[in-house]
Order: sequence, then structure tokens, then C-alpha cells
Amino acid sequence: MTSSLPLLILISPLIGFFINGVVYPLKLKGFAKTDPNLAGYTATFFIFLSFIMSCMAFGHLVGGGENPHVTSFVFEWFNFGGLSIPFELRIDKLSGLLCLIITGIGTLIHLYSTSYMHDEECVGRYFAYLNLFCFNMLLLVMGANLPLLFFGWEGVGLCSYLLIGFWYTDTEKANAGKKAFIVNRIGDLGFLIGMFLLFRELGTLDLAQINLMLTNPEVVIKIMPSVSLICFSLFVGATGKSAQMPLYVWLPDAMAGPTPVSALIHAATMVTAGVYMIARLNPLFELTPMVMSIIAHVGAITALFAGSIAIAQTDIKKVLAYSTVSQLGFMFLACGVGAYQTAVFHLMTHAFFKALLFLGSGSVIHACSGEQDMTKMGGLKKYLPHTHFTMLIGSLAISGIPFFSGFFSKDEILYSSIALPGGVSYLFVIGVLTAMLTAFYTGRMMSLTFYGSEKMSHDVKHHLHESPFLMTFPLYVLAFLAAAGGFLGVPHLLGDYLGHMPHVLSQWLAPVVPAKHLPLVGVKLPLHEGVVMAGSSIIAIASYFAGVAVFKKITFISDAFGGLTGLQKLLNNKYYVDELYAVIVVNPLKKISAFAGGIVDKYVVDGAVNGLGRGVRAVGNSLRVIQTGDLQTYGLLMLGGVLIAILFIYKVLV
Amino acid sequence: MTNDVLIQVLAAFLFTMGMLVVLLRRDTIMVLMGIELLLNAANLSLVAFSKSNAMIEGQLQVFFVITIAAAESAIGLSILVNLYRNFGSIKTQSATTLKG
Amino acid sequence: METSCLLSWIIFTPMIFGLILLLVPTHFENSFRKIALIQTLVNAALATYLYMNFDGGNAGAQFTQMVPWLPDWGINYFVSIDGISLPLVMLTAYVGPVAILGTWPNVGPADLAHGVALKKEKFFVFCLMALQTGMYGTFLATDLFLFYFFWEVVLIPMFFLIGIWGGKERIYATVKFFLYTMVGSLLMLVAIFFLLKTSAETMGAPSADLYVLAKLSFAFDGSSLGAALKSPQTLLFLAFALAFVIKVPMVPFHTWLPDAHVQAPTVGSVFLAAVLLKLGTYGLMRIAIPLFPQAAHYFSSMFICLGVIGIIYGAFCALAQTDFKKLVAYSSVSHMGYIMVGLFAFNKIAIAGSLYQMINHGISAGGLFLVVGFLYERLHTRNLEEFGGLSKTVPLMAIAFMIMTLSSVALPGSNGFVGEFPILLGAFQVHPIYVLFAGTGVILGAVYALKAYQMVMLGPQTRTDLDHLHDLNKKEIISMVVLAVFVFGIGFFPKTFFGKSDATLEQYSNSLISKVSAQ
Amino acid sequence: MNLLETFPLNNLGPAEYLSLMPLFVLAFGAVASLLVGSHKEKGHQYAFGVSFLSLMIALFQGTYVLFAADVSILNETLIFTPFTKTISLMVTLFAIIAVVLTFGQDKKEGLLPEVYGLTLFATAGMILMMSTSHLLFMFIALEIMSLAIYVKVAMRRTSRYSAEAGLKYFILGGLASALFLYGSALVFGATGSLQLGFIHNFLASHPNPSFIFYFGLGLILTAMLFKVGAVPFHGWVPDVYQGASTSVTGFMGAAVKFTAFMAFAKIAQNMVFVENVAGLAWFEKFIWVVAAASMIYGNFVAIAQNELKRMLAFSTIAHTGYLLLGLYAMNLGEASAEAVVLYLFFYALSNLGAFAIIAQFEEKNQKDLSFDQIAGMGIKHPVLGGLMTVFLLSMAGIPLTSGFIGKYGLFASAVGAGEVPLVVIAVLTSVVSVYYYLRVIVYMFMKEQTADVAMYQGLKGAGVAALISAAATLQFGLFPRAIMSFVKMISK
Amino acid sequence: MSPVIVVLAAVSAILALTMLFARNAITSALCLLGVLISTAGIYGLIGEHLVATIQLVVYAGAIMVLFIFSIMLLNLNREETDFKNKPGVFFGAIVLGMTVFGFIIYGLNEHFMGHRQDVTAGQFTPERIAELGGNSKVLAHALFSQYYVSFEVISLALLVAVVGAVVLAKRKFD
Repeated sequence: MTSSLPLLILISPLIGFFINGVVYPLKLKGFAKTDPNLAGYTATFFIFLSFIMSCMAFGHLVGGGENPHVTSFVFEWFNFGGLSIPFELRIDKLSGLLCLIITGIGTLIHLYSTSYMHDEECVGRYFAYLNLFCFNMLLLVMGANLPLLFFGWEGVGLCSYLLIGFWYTDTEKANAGKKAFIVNRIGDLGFLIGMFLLFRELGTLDLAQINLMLTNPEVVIKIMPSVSLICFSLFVGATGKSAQMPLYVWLPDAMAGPTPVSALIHAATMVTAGVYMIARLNPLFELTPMVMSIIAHVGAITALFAGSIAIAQTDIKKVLAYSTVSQLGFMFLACGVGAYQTAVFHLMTHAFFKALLFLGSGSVIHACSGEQDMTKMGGLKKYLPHTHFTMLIGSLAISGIPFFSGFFSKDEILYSSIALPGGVSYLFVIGVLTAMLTAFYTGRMMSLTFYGSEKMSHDVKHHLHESPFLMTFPLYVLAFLAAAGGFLGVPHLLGDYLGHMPHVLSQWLAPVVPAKHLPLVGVKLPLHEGVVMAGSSIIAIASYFAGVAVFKKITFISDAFGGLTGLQKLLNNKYYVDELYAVIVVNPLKKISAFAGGIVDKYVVDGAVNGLGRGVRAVGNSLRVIQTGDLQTYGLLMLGGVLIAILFIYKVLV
Repeated sequence: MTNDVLIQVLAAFLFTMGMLVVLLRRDTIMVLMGIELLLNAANLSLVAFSKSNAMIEGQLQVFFVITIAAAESAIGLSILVNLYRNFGSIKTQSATTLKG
Repeated sequence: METSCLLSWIIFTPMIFGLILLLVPTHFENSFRKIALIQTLVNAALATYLYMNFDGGNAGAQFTQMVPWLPDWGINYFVSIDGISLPLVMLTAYVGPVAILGTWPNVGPADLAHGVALKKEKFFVFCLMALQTGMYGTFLATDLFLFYFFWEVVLIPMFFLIGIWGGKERIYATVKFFLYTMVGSLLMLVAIFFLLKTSAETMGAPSADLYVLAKLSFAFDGSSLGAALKSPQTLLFLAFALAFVIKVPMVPFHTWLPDAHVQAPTVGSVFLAAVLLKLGTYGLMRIAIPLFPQAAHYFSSMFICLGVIGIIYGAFCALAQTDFKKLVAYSSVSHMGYIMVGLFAFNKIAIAGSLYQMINHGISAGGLFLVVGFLYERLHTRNLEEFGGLSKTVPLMAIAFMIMTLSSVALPGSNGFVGEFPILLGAFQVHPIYVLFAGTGVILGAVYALKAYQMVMLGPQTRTDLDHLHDLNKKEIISMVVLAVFVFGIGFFPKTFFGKSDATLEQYSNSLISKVSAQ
Repeated sequence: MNLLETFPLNNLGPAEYLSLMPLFVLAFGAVASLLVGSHKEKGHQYAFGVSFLSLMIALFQGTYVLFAADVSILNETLIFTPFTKTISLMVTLFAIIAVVLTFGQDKKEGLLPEVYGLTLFATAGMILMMSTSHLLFMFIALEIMSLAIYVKVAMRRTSRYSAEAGLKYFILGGLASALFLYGSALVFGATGSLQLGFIHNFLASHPNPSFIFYFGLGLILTAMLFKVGAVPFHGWVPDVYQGASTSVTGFMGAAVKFTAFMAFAKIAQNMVFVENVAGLAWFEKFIWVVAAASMIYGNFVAIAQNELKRMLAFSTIAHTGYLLLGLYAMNLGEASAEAVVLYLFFYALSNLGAFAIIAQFEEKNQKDLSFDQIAGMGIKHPVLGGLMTVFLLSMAGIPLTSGFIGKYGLFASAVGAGEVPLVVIAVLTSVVSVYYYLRVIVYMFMKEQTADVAMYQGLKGAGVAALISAAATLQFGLFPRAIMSFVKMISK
Repeated sequence: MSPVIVVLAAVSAILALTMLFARNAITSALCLLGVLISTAGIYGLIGEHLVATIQLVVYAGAIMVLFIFSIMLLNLNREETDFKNKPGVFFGAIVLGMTVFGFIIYGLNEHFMGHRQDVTAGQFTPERIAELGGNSKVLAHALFSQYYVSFEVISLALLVAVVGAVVLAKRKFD
């Protein structure tokens, strides 16, 4: 059905952006002057508004029959020479779900920010950016065609740039924002190329049409040769946005932004755009097993890689950042093996618990008056009971402790990686390893932060205080979701025991993302689903509590086992990846540009031009000598001319 | 070989000589004389041609040419005097301040 | 063919004002800018009226006016407008007031000390007006000779603008600019002679009317490179193309641009970047390609390759600069590369995209140069390393700068995307590999643009003399707002802005592609 | 049969007198101005007044009889057709401008009142030269013109530059006219006549004339090329332009060049562009080489100059090259004739104007105006600067100015005649020329004034002359249609 | 061909050569005078009496006197040591001149051998002139019947010459 609902959902944060970004400053003659509360509540109101409308849209979808969707056609964006791109928004079951997540979590985080950012200056700017981000993110998920998706895709990139660099006076933070934008751009080029290829093959960029056309065998056969290329380019785009190898480097730096930003953008929503895109185009990706396996491998490796780094970090936000990268790796693993709905499932649960964890860490940092180093915390449990409680739930959820949300989604991924034809056995092993690591570093984080001895300085200790209600309330809401969210996707095995509880999510997504049937025993690895489930949960529990226990006293494993110092160093420096990139990418670029701008352009290209000029002058000067000033020389010249004339005559005649 | 040819050859020779005088002698006055010689050679061949063609046009022109020659030499000599006043010499190579 | 004087009014209004100006005594110095502003506004109004009455459905020439000029040579004063020249005329008309407002001299003692005071104001304003006449004329001329006439006329005021009110190296820069353009255009002149001769031979009477010349066809033999180079069409095409690509400028003929830009006064740079460069691409689109399609098509890959090189090379050069203005200048080189790619892709979408890109680059580059001007007028430096953290002091300027940066990195929703996306999309259908490389420009563009923004606006404040650094004043705000409106307006509603060109573009590219594929 | 039958006395009728009238007017005017010029204090004014008056009369009278029936005097010694009358009028116009230019400069430049009379004599000689079609008569006219010019050049008697220039011009000019004479003698010997028309017919009937004809023709052309100052017969040009007083140079650059080139064209048309005379093919090659050499040499050396008059002198050599290109095209295409006339006319005007400006910036008895002297002059005297810019742009062939139209017509006709390579050379060298013309503008407007050496006392005659030329330059640059169709008509 | 003409031709040729190489200006002037006189003689011998006379009177008489006078006036009759030419220039000039001379000779030869008869002879054969009453009479009539315009115009030239001479050679500059 068509309705203006999607448009309204989209517009309302934009209005908020305008009010915060334009109206207030104009009224008050300046950005710094906006009252923080006013700005915060305005922004929250508008995002909440679109949350309400998303719910209404969602209501339309419920029982809306076979693949229901709400669309609103806004205007012709492009239309020339066969390239027709309407500005059209479509909410189907997948994007509806994501709208809910975005606006819901968005609302919570706005609320949280209102209190968290209260003492900053230019809060108006902050909330304007935040609203703008929501607008772009919604556009990303609601856009009915790839260019619109790309619009949102770039838009969120811009907002993350702006928000990471919110404290722009600090060069570090500004650089982080720049890095994020540029690395994303690299991915975006892939995205663009993918789009161009698609357009060349199919002549359209409308998502629904693409998926529709792919049901037609002739079309499939026609695009078969180039489909791998298309999917690969799109996947490159996804790696950029969703921080996969090798383009993940920007995400950890992105933690330079305010913590709520990290929660919203770099955990819950934006970074999952790649997953969304792949899930959205799953019929296309289905056609190319090769790229699928690439995706799976990249995902798995990223997961393990980032997870291992997370162990050795001391900055609480860095830990969470790397864990985000690793969780995204899980999602890509799921996509890679073909379990799209599982990926979306994990996307959702991850949104819950990772947002929760970030906000919690934000509350911790808030309490420790800006301190982010876990080695200067410890024993905060008694000072921050609410924060501790909620974060505990979050940590349990991410570690995959049974019956918390993370458990269901992660478990499904692990099992799909052996149960589905696309799966690979060793990826399953990597997955399990990562799960173990996840639980371990989460436990470590909790222990370093809340348990163990108090290591903070006195004045910090003096100021310790539980965060105000505005901050704890979102924590509790998210805690609930993180705890219970998993029951939307109960696997059949358990579902049968639990009174035939269905896998709600996969049924819901079915029209958009067809659910794969999981056999009871893995095909790649002869393991019964129950075994996997039990095993993984045991591993999770064990390593979580190991983590908690081990790090009561020490900060690094190497403190316990001296042999591991080297490894520790390696991990602590993130495998020196940034340094590597600096050597193989950044510096060469700098050199090339210096060479091009400094040498080639000045001396070669321009040198040729100026050389020509000088040459002409030189010729002129050398010709001057004929002009001796002696009239008889001129006479001789004349006589020479006469002779030339005669010679011409003679030559012609004889 | 008839008179005509002989005179023509003589004219040509005088012409060449005049040219060489103009080009080689460094005295401006000599140069002027060279020009006179050139004109004379031209007259000679003009007359001879018209004679050999049984015409009178050539002869008539010669009057004019001679007059012109007179006028020219008058101007030339006054320019020469002027030069002598300014440079104190009438060598051609003394008057080479304008060059390049 | 209905006739109207409107176009002539648009062309000559600036000149009329200029002549009136010459009569105003010099001691009214401060009122000259006002006169210039009025003139540009009048032109903008005229252009708007033109736009309103322009029939988007009609692909052919409109508002034609033909006055015999040199009928013996088949040359007439023949102006008309169609969908291709319409946007460019509008651009010129709207950039005019923006440039005047944005560079309004606010002469204070500090400025006087730095010699930015009103210097030979009358002549300055007169040059601006003459420049506009030349630009309008070039865009509206439908007669080849007239086109050439205005094409050269543009040079003279620009020559003075750079040479008299420019920076230290102004003389070198302006002479280079003049000569460089001259080399190309004189060869073009020879080609024009040849065209007239041919038209005289084939049609009995010589004619410089572009629509007539379009009917001519020149021998072209694409069997081998040698044969192609020998065939007359190629020679003519290259003669024209050289003139135009120098103006564009296409690597390796671009070195005049950075010098000219850096030395020119801000308003000069704005006109140069926004409009003058478009003369080149317009010439290619209007004359070189449609008149000699086979040759153009035969050499298209070469030009696309050079365009791509320009994109990447320009980006790298921009990255290397520490002079803000030079950076923007090189970014122009890079962005004009896209237009070259689009024009020579011989693909509907790409061609349309190039036309859009001409306008968009005009807006974004103009805006960026204005920002440079703001900073230079306030801090008297263009060295990026001497800025830093300014956005705390001048938030409005920061916003304006950000908007222009976004437009120049072609962010969706800004006009830049509207230009580059179709170009790349269209060109990709024909030359995927080239576009792959061109695409890297998207990344590099972000790199240097953000670098510039960061070095100026972000980071800690290094300067101590920022106390008298005042934010944008009303005039400057107005100018930037106008530009911003165009940036986002075009970014969101390209149809609204370019819709009237569709018919012409459709017909243009159809005939072009059919001619090429016929060969 | 007696003498009177052999030589019938053919008296002149009214028509003949009318068409000869300008000559009489000029001659008497000259004498009159010489006489009144001897007045002690007001000699200059009187002389100027008289000569200006007589020139004006000549102009109007010439215009009056412009479209009278063609007149041929004494079996085609003098032929007056609309064409010859028009070009005579053009020369008269130059003379008027030159006289106006001289007035007000004369004292500063140390010119005696006789200069006006001599200008009139020279003009008379020019008119004769353009109207005659008889080689010897042409020689006489040439001499009258040249003698007057020699004297004018050498007239700054206290200036050694002037004396030197006079000497060079005189000696080389004498050599040239001697060559001309001997050449015509040889031609006479080979064809039996000195009448150009007769020679034309002779060639048409004898497609294979003897070698001495070609030789004589070569000598005659050499003399003409010397007068128009083409490489390698150009040696005198820069030195004389520099040494002569500026007003004289202006007159020379405009009128003498114009006349000589017209005569050259006439000779070429009658003795060279003859169908089916295979032997004349050499002429094309020769002119090709000379034209190319002139363009290249003139432009390249002009770049290396640092003095204004000298630079213009070299540029005039280059322009001769362009004109030769037109002449070259003449035997291929018809359009070239008009193009050449137009180009010459426009160029002469701009040239006069430029020298008029220079004259006002010059100091007393100065050798030449160096670039440093004009630094910042355009700013100091905007009007003069603007006018100078107009002239320079016109010589550079930039639109808005007549120079562009002229160049366009010339090159277009050449291309029409199929001569592309030479045109390409011309075009490329003219880029070079643009450089040095711009250099003057740069100095005038963009350099800071070094020292106020250039003296300029108000708008004098020179200023008026400059204004006239500038007006013409712009007028013909923007609306050339009228004069073009006029020239087309009269050259039919 | 008459031997006297041959002798005169030889004499004038030799004198011309001497004139070129003589060191003393006076010598050269006298040589030139001799050349002119012998030319006059040649005129006379081929029957052009009037021309011969004018040659003698105007050229030899007036012009040469003028020359010699001014040589004396500027007392240039001192020895001229050498040509002050680089030998290259000197011989170059000589060679150039000789080449030109050679070409003329070639042309004349070709003319008198071949194309002589192309030229239609005029009516003034010696007999005709004699019948009309002699050379001078004929020329005089022709001059004043057909060439009087030229005759008048020449006066301009002379006038210019006079004025010019006066202007340039006037003693003191006012």
C-alpha cells in the first residue's frame, strides 16, 4: 500500500535537524547559546515521533498478507536517458524491523544524550547531527532503490564524520573523523561500481525490481558472467561501512566521538548497513557461491582477529569497539553461509546489547569524570549499582550465556555455519573460538571495571556518582531487550520444548529474506544441533567466568604467563595494522602527491611550457645579430635576396 | 656581336661595379658615386634597348632619370653634410649607433 | 523562426552599464560596486524571465535573433538559446551577483595596509561587466564567427583583472593565461576559415551558422590511425578540440590555471572557475563533437584517458598544495576531468551528466573560491598551515565551507552527486575500466577536500591575531546562502533545475550517437 | 608624314583636369606652406594650416570625383579608376592624420616648418604612384615620394640618430631605386614597352619571354620588397623607424608602406599573375619564402626588443609578411585583393595611432621610448593608455578592433586559396606577436611607475590623431560591413 | 660594330674597375667622370646626340662637379688605407656581384640569341628619324607631346630636392 507514513518517518528527524541546526541558532544568534535541555528534548521528540510512526507502519505490515509493504513516492529524482530514479521510500518487513530498531534505540540514545552531553557546549550542533544521522539511516533502510540507499549510506558516513569530530579542536579526534570518512569512501567506490554493473546488466536500480527480475531464469543466465563481480564490488562497499577486514581500521578510532554516538552509530545502526544491504540483495548474492564464501571467510577472520585484539585493550571503549567489529564479523559469517535471517537476527540482538554496553560504559566514564582507561577503574560495582546491573546483563548477552539474546543469535550462526550448504567446517571452529574470546574479554572488561581492587585516583573517587535517571532509564530498557530479545528467534529444537515457541523472526522476515531450513545434524560437520548449543553455551559460561576471575588481580594475560609478553605486545598494538597501512598506503600516496604536485607539474609540464617561451626569446636574441647597424651589411643582405630570387628563377626555367 | 650586345654587356658590367662600390667602399661619398654609376648603367641599357628596338621611349626616359639623379645627388650630399656635422666623419661604419 | 531581442539584451546589458559607468566621475568610487550589483541583478532578472519563457519541450533554438553582420563572408550576428546553453546562461546570471556580493570590499585601515583598498575601482568594475558580456555572448552565439569573437573578447577583461589586481606573480600568470588561450584559439581560427571555405564550396555561399555547418560532413577514414590523422575531419576536430581543452583545462594543458587562479583577485577567480572554464567544455559540446562526430568518436578513448588522468593527477596535485587557492584550482582540474569523461563517453546519461556537472562545478568551485577570498581578506594569507581551528571563531564561514566541500566531494543530496553520478554511470556502460580509475577520484577528492577543511577549520587554533577575525557579514551570508540553496536544490531536485534541457539533450545525444554508430 | 602627325598633341579635357586636381592642389599647397612656413614666429602654425587645408581640399575633391568615369591620360601613363582614386584618398587620409600628429610635436621633435610641405610632396608622389601604370613614371613618383621622406627622416638635424637614419634610408633607397630602374630597363628590352598593360598583353601573347625579363622583374620586385620592408630587404626598417622623429615614422609606417604595397600589387598583377606563363612559377615560391621569413624574423626579433619604436618596426616587418601572404593568395583567389587593401588600411590606421601615442610620451630629441619609460603610464594617463591598448590589440588581431577583421579576411582568403601551411605559420607567429604587444600593455598598466620620464603636455595634435585612428579602428572592428562592401565594389 | 665603341667600352670598364679599387676619393670621382664621358661618347656614336649632350652637361658637368666640390669641402681627399672589410665580406660581395653579372650575361645572350624577335620593333628606324628631321627634333616633339605630364612632374622632384638640400644643409639651427 502507498501512504505518506514512510515520508513522515523520514522527515521528522530532518525537521528536528533544522530546528536544532538552523532555527535556534538564528533565533539566539549563535550555536553555543542553545539551552542543552531544549535542544535535547526537541531532538528526542522528533525521533520519538518517527518511532511512533514506525510502529504504525509496522502495524500495517503485521498480517498485511504476502510480502506486505508501505511505500510512498516522493518525487522524480533523476530521470534522463533511461536512467530513472524516483525518490521512493518502501517499508517492507525487513526495513520495518530496522526502522523500529533505529528509531527505538535512537530515541533511547537521544534521551541518554540529553543528560550525558548536558555540560558540553554546542549541544545544539550535537543533536542536529544526531537527528541528521537518523534521517540518513532511515533513508538507507527505506530507500526503494540503490541510489537512495547510497544516499543514506553516504549520509550516515558524513554524520559519523561530523560526530566523531564533534570535539574538533582536538586534532586526534578530527583525524579520526577524517579517517572514517575516507576509509568509507574506499568502500563506497566499490558500492558505486557494483551499482554501475547492476545497471548495465539489468537496466534498473530499483531493489524490488532487481529481486523480482532475479526470479526470472533468463535474466539470471544473462547476468551470470558478471554477477560475481557485482556482488564482490557491493561486498567491498559493505566491508567499508561495516568495518570488515581490511577496512575495519576506522571503527576503533571512531570511538573518539561522544559515547552515545558510538552506541548509536558505531554499534547499533550504521555499521550494520552492510549486513542490511547484503540481506536486502540476498537473491543476487545467492547466485554466486564464490563471493559468498569470500564473505563468510572475511567475516570469520575479522571476528577472530578483532576479538583477539579486544583482549588486550585497556580503553573500555576500544574493547567494545573491537568486540563490535568481531560481532559484525559474525553477522557476515552468517550472510556468507547463507543464513541471512540469522544475520539480521544477530544484527538486532547485537544492536540491543552493544548499545547497552556502550551506554553503560558511557555512564561509567561519566561517573569517572571522563576516564576511559579500565586500569584506572575497578570495584565500581558498589558505586554504580544500576549501571553494573544493566551492563552485567549486557555482558551476559554478548557472551552468549544461555537464554540471553546473544545466545540465540550467535548459536544460530554457529550452527548454520555447519548446517547450511554454504557452510565450512573450519569457519565453525573459528566461530567457536571467537565466541570463547568474546565471553573472555567481556568478562575481563566487567572484572576490570566493576570488580577487583579500586585503582582510580582520589578526586575521581571523590566525584563518583551513579548516573541520573535519564541515563539509567535507557539502560534498563535496553537491558530488558538484551535479556529477552532472543526469544524472538528460538530455534526449533528449543522451541519444541518450550511449548512450540516458533522462530518468530524468521517467519516475519520470510517474504524478504527466505529462511533456510536447518537440518538437525550439521552437513559439513556431523554435529547435532543440541550438541553445538550445549557445547557453545558451556564454553561461553566457562570463558566468561574465567575472564572475570582471572582479571580480578591482573590487567593482562601476560602478567600471569610471562611467556606471552610478545603476543600481548602484538595484540596491544592491534597487530600493527595501522602502522602497516601507513607504510603501504598512506606514505606512498603522500609521496606520489608530493612528486606530482611538486616535481612533475612544476618542472615537467609547466617546464615544457616555459621552456618553449624561453626558446622563442633565445631565437629572437640570436637573430638580432643580423641587425649590425652597418648599412652595407643591409645592402649585402639585399643583394643576397636578389640572388635568391634569381636562383629561384633559374631553377624554374632551367 | 653587335653594338647592342656590347653596350648591354658594358651596362651590366657598370651595374655590377656600381653595386660593388655601394657595398664595399666605406666612404659615404663613394657610395653615392656608386649609385650614380648604377643609374648611368641603367640609362645606358635603356637607351641601347630602345635604340635596338627602333624606339625613342628609352631615350626620353633617360632625360627624367638624369634629372632624378641630379636631385638625388643633391639630397644625398646634403644628408652627407648633415652626417658629417653630427659624426665628424662620413665613414659608413661610423654611423652604426642604431642596431640590434 | 520567431525572433526576439531578449538575448541581445542579456548580452549587452553589462556593456551598456559599463559604458554608463565610464561616464561617472571617479570620485564616486564607492558607488561603482553598487552599480555592478544592480547590473548583475538586472541580468539575473532577465535570465529568470528567459528561463520562465523557455519552452522545455522544444529541442531546437529559441529566442533566435539574426542581424546581418558580414554577409559577404556568410557571417551574421546570430544568437539563440537551447537546452544546452540555457543552464550555462543561468549559471552566469546567478554567479554574477553572488560574486559581486561575496567579494564586496569592506575597506578598513587594516585592508588598506594590505593594499586591498579600492584600486582603480572604475576600471575594475568595467572589466567585470565586459567579462560578462563576453561570457553571455559566447554561450548564446549561434554563429561560429560570433562565437569566436566573444570567445576572444572574454580574454581581454580577464587579462586586466588578473594583471592589475592580481597577486605578486600576476603578470606572469596573466600573460601565460592569455598566450595559452591564444595558441589554441588561433588554430581554431584557421579551422573556422576552412569550415567557411567548405561551406562556400558545398552550399555555394559561405556560412558560419552552426546549424548550417552541422549539415556539412567531412571525409573521415577510421581504418587506421595514420589514415584517421590524415583525414580532414580529424585535423579540424583537433584544431577545435585543442582550443577548447586548453580552456577546460585538460591535462597536460592545465598549468595556466593554478597560476591564473592563485594570482587573480577573488571575484576574478570566481568567474574564472565558475564560468570561464565552462566555455571550453561548452565549446566541445556545442561545436567540436557534433560537427566532427566520427573523429571525436575515434579519438574519444584518448580524451577519456586524458580526462581520467586529469582527475587523478589533479587530485594528487591538489593534495600536495599548501596554498589554499592552488588546492582549489587543482581540484577544478580534477573535476573538469569528469566532464571530459562524460562528454566523450558518447552515452546519453553521461552527456547529460556532463552538462549538469558544468553547472555544479561552477557553483561549488565558485563557492570555494569565495571562501578562500573571505579568509584572505581577513587574514591576508592563503597558506593552509597558517589557519587552524577557525570554526570556533567563524562558525558561519565553517558551515558555508562545509557545504561547498560536500558539494565538491559529490555527496549525495548535494549538486556534485547529481553531476558525477550520471557521468560515471553512463561512462561505465562504455568504458568500465576508465571509470574504475576515474572512481578513485571520488576517494582522492574526499582526501584533499577534507584535508583542506581540517587544516582551516578544525584542530587547535594556532593564530593569535584572531581577535579582529569577524564572521561573515550580511552580504557574504546572502551570497553563500544563494549558493547553498543551489547546492541542495539541485542535489534534491535536479529535474526542477535541468528539466528544460532534457528535450535538447535527448535530441543532441540521439543525433550524435546515430551519427557515430552509422560510421 | 611629319612630326605633328607622328606626335599628335592630345590636350587634357575637363575630366582629366578634375582627376588630376588633387595633385595640383597638393603641389600648390606644398609650395604655399613652404612659403608661409618661413614666417619667423608662427611659421609652424601657418604651414600646418595651409597644408591641412590643402589636404582637406584634396580629400573632398577626390571624393567628389570618386565615381566619375575612368580617365586615362597620355596613352595610359596615368589611369584614374575608382580603385586608384580610393587608395589615393586613403593615403590622403593618412597624410591628414600624420599632419595633425606632427602639429604640436614638431617643435619638440625639432622639425622645421618645411616638414608639412614635404609631407604634401610625398603625398602627391604617392598618389601619382598609385595612379600610374607606367614603369618609368612609377619610378619618378617613387623618387618624389622617397626624396621627400629622406629629407623628413634626416630633418632632426641636431640628432645624430636622425642623421644616421637618413643616411641609411637614403643610400639603401637609392640602391633600391637603381635596381628598379635597371630592372625596368631589362623588362623594356625584353618586352619593348614600359606600360604595364602592354607588358601584360605581351606576356599573354608570348608565354615564354626571355630570361632578362624575369631578371628585370626580379630586380623590380626586389625594389618593391625593399620599400615594403620584407626580409631580407628589411635592414633599414628598424634603424630608420627608430632614428626618424616619431611623427615622421608614423607617416612612413602608414602611407609609404601602403603606397609601396599597392604599387607592388599592381606590378604583380600585371607582370606576374599572367595565365599560361609557366616561367612565373618561381614568383610563388620566392614570395612564399620571403613571407615566411618576414613573419618569423619580424616577430621573433620583436620579442627581443626593449624599445617601443624599434619593436613596432620589427612588428611591421612581420605584418609585411602577412600582407605578402595575401599577395601570394592573390593569384589563386580573387578575394585576396580586397582583403589586402582592407588589412593595409586598418593596419596603417592602428600604426599611425600607436605612433601618435608614442610621440606624446617621448622626450625632446629622444632616440626611442624604452619600456621602462612607459611603466605605469596607462594608469597615469588612462585615456592614452586605453587608446594605445586599442591600437596594440588591433595590431595583434584581437576582436573588437579592425585588426581582427583585417587579419580574418586576409587569412580566410589565403585558406580559401588553399594555402594552409603558410597560414598556420602566420597564425603561430602571430601568437608570438601577441606576446610582445601584450608586453607593452603589461608595462603600461601592470608595472609600477619607475620614474616620470615620459613628458606629456595635455591633448595635442597627436592626441587628436590618436583619437581619430582609435575611433576608426573600433568602428571598422565592430561594423566593418560598409567599408568591406565598398572595397569589394571598387575593386571590381 | 665600330671599333671606337669597343675602345670606349673598354675604357669605361677599366675606369669603373679603377673607381672601385682606387684608394683616393678624388681618383674615384675622376674615374666616374671618365666613365660618364665615355658613356656620353657611346651615346653619340649610336646616334643619340641629344642624350649624349645632356649626359655631358648634366651628369659630367653638374653632378660630378657637385661631388668633387663636396669632396673638397669635407676635405676627404686623404688616402683611404683599405676597405675596412672583413676579407670574407669583401670576397663574398665580389662573388655575389660576379654571379649577378654572370646571370645577366646569360640572360642577354639568351635574349639576343632567341627572344630578340619577340619584341616588335618600333617605327623609329634611323631612316625614319632622319626623314623626320633628326634625333633631337623627334625627341623634343615626343617629349612635349606625349610626356609633358612626366616633364611637369619632374619639377616636383627638383623642388623637393631644392627644399631638402636647403633644409638639411642650412648652417645654423633655429
